[in-house]
Amino acid sequence: MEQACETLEFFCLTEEELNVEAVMKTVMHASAGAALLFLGTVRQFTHGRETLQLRYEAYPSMALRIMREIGEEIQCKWPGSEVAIHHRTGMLKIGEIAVLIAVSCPHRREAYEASQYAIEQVKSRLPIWKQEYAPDGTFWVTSCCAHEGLTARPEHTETGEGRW
Amino acid sequence: MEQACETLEFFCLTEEELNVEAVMKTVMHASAGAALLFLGTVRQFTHGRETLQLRYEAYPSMALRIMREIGEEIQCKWPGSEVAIHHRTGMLKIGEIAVLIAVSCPHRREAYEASQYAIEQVKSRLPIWKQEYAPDGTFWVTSCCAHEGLTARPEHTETGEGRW
Amino acid sequence: MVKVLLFAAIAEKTGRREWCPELGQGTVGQVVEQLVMRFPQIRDEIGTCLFAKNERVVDQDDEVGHGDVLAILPPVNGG
Amino acid sequence: MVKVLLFAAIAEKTGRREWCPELGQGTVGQVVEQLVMRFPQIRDEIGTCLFAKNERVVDQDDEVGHGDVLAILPPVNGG
Repeated sequence: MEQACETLEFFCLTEEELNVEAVMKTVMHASAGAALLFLGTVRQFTHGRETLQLRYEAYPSMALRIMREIGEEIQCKWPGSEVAIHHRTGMLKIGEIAVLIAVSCPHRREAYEASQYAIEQVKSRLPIWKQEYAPDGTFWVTSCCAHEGLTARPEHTETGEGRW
Repeated sequence: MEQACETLEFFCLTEEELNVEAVMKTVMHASAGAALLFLGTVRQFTHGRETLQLRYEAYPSMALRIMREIGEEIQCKWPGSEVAIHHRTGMLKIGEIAVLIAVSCPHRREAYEASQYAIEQVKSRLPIWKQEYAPDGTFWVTSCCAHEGLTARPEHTETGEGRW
Repeated sequence: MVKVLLFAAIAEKTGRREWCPELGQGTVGQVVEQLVMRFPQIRDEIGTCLFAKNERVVDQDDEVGHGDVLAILPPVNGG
Repeated sequence: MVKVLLFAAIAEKTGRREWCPELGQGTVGQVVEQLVMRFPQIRDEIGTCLFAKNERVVDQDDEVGHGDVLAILPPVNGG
């Protein structure tokens, strides 16, 4: 976790700054006609509310395992594609890059589809948590679609909060 | 046309290599939560047919004018977005970047929409022509959607090839 | 011995990132129940968590035993 | 005087990138007709072209005159 994500590292978690060139070079190859880079950054204002900084915490070994799963899924769904996902952990300042997802495909339509699939999966499946530092305190950010892509567990969902 | 596209140049044509970092930095700002970079490269194989290299020719002043128009359209359609388009001209080798389109938006869904809009417009409206060097000769590449986004001209379309 | 990994709000509220239940083996549900008894302050959060045994999400009926790592996953939020 | 700009296949077939018609002014269609008379080898391609007067796409009925730049645009293909 301490080292930067390097070129040709397809899936990577790091506390170091993410590098746009490194992740793009990882997916470029001769039969790729289109590549798409998604870049998630720390936004200062969300619906008018201010963020001071964000801290990301991960379960690293499982996060890497799921990144690889997402990559395999994409290569099956969009043949000829390559995917790299670099995710930052630790404390991030406004404007810093939290996640980079690079996808290359023979044609651009697939690149858009694959990239959108990748970011939705990253948001709903990777065991990574985001703590927001705001002027009125710190809190763990929750999203509507958390856990969505992880193995469905009806027993769990049905019992809900009441059981414990 | 001779100089490289620099950071903070939103719309640019150049014979020099395009720079991923420069175009991304151009669109990043504090309220951007998502940025998307589209990268069009010279593909070696298209449906099994080999390309040796590509040459791009532009009508530079009009191309820049239309790039700016596309940018304004995007900022109206997706408020809070920023767009930069860097396009290469001249002779390009396999794997080299022909076009970079960077879009930043407060949220990711708009970034995908705006980026797709931008590349479709670039392909159908910019006065830029692509000459392919293949093992069996050179030819001007035509696409299904050429001219589509340019001002509709029914008189022209109706007369077709027969008139001249 | 089962090792339990705690993250985010659960780690914060318990003040721990790892915990070992007395239970040598049993179901995931039993281990989690023991965890909540030991740290009642996570009673509200636990209902929103998933559980991963050796990095794979499992049901509460799943068995865990010696050498297994059970991770308690609050709602995830990557990207 | 009208200046006509030629690109891509049209430039290649005529061997020119610029051309000035004798016609001092007239419609776009008239200038284009004169161009095709001078360079009959572009007869096939011209039907697929659009015309831009001072960088804006115009109809064939549009008037061009002294100082105007008329660009003949074969099917474009950026990106």
